[in-house]
Amino acid sequence: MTQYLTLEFTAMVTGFALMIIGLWGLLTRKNLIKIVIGFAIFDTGLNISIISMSYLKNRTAPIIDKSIDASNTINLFVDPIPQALVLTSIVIGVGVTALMLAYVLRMFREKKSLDINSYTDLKW
Amino acid sequence: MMNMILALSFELIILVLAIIAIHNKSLKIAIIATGVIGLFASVLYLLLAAPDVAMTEASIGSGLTTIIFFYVLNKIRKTND
Amino acid sequence: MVDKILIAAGILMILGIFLSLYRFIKGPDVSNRVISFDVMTVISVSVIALIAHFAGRIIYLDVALVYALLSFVSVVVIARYIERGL
Amino acid sequence: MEGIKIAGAIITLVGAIFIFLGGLGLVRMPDLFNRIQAGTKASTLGTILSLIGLAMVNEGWIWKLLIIIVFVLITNPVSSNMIARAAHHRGEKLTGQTLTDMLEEETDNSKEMEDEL
Repeated sequence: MTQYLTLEFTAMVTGFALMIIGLWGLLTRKNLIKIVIGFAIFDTGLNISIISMSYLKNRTAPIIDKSIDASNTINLFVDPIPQALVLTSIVIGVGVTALMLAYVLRMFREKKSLDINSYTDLKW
Repeated sequence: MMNMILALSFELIILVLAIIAIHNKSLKIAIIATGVIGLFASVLYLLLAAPDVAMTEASIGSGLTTIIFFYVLNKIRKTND
Repeated sequence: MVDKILIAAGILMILGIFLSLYRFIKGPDVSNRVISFDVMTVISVSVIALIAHFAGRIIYLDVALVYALLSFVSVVVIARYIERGL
Repeated sequence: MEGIKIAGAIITLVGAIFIFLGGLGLVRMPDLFNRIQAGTKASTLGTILSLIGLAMVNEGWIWKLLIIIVFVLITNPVSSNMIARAAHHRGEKLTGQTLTDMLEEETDNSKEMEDEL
């Protein structure tokens, strides 16, 4: 029991639970803005689970300043590569969210409705 | 031990707020709950030793996302009137 | 000695965050939830400073600096939205 | 040197007690404006006290913590003032024990309380 009660394991469980909750909102809600909110929650969960892969116990952030022994950084720092990936992923996530909201605004001006059941142009 | 208590509390708060954000009827409450999820996710990144990601999430994920959502809601309300 | 007193302070701050989360869950309308959001951001600044003390890195304080600068912008936008007209 | 550190830790504990009382006031107060008063003011004082205490515990951190204190003092009253003015403009009900309302003549009561957007 106690070997599962670590920082990285609980953070990874939280990340996957957030992804499942976001997917639930993305699939079952009828409102268009609620779908975009579900996508934003899914994005946050994905970033948390990637960051929790890079954490190593009893180590510190990969930034050199006066309190760090600069000749021994390989034994002091966590892995900086997933942090750089997530830093890019957050910015791209905001861009995708803004694009989805722009489409929501155009669709609302076309049909005057936010309900997804009223968009039936491709059915016949 | 202090980091463990803080991390467990913030993970519980994040899950409760995510369920509120999906399950509630009102759109404004869902958007504010998404902003609070970004806030506590940023503190969780800081506990996982990534202060640069925490800074980006604090300014973009918690600030800019809320502003974009409310801008679109304002446009929709003006079109309705 | 110092660390034990600071752990007690951190547990009190966590209890404050849980009380404002209760107001966020129960609050009757949007205004109460915005106040709860504001209080949570203010408490988070001191929690981040406490994390920086336990990690022993001064670079963690920059996150608290970003919070203290940028947390009020979204609250101001929500308040202007409630007042009709962004 | 050790005495200064213990004094700083005790100041941080006092700040944490103020933060806890702010959260308790957010739960217990009967009205929106009383909740703004209790929550925001008490937690701002608690944050400033705990930052001062941490500056006494760790030497060399005082300048960055002073900058954070100045930013909290500038930005936090702005946001709570904006929430209070928007709620009063929207026609929020006061509790029965409030005696004076200085902004009463500016309130437009024709707006509906809760709409869907």
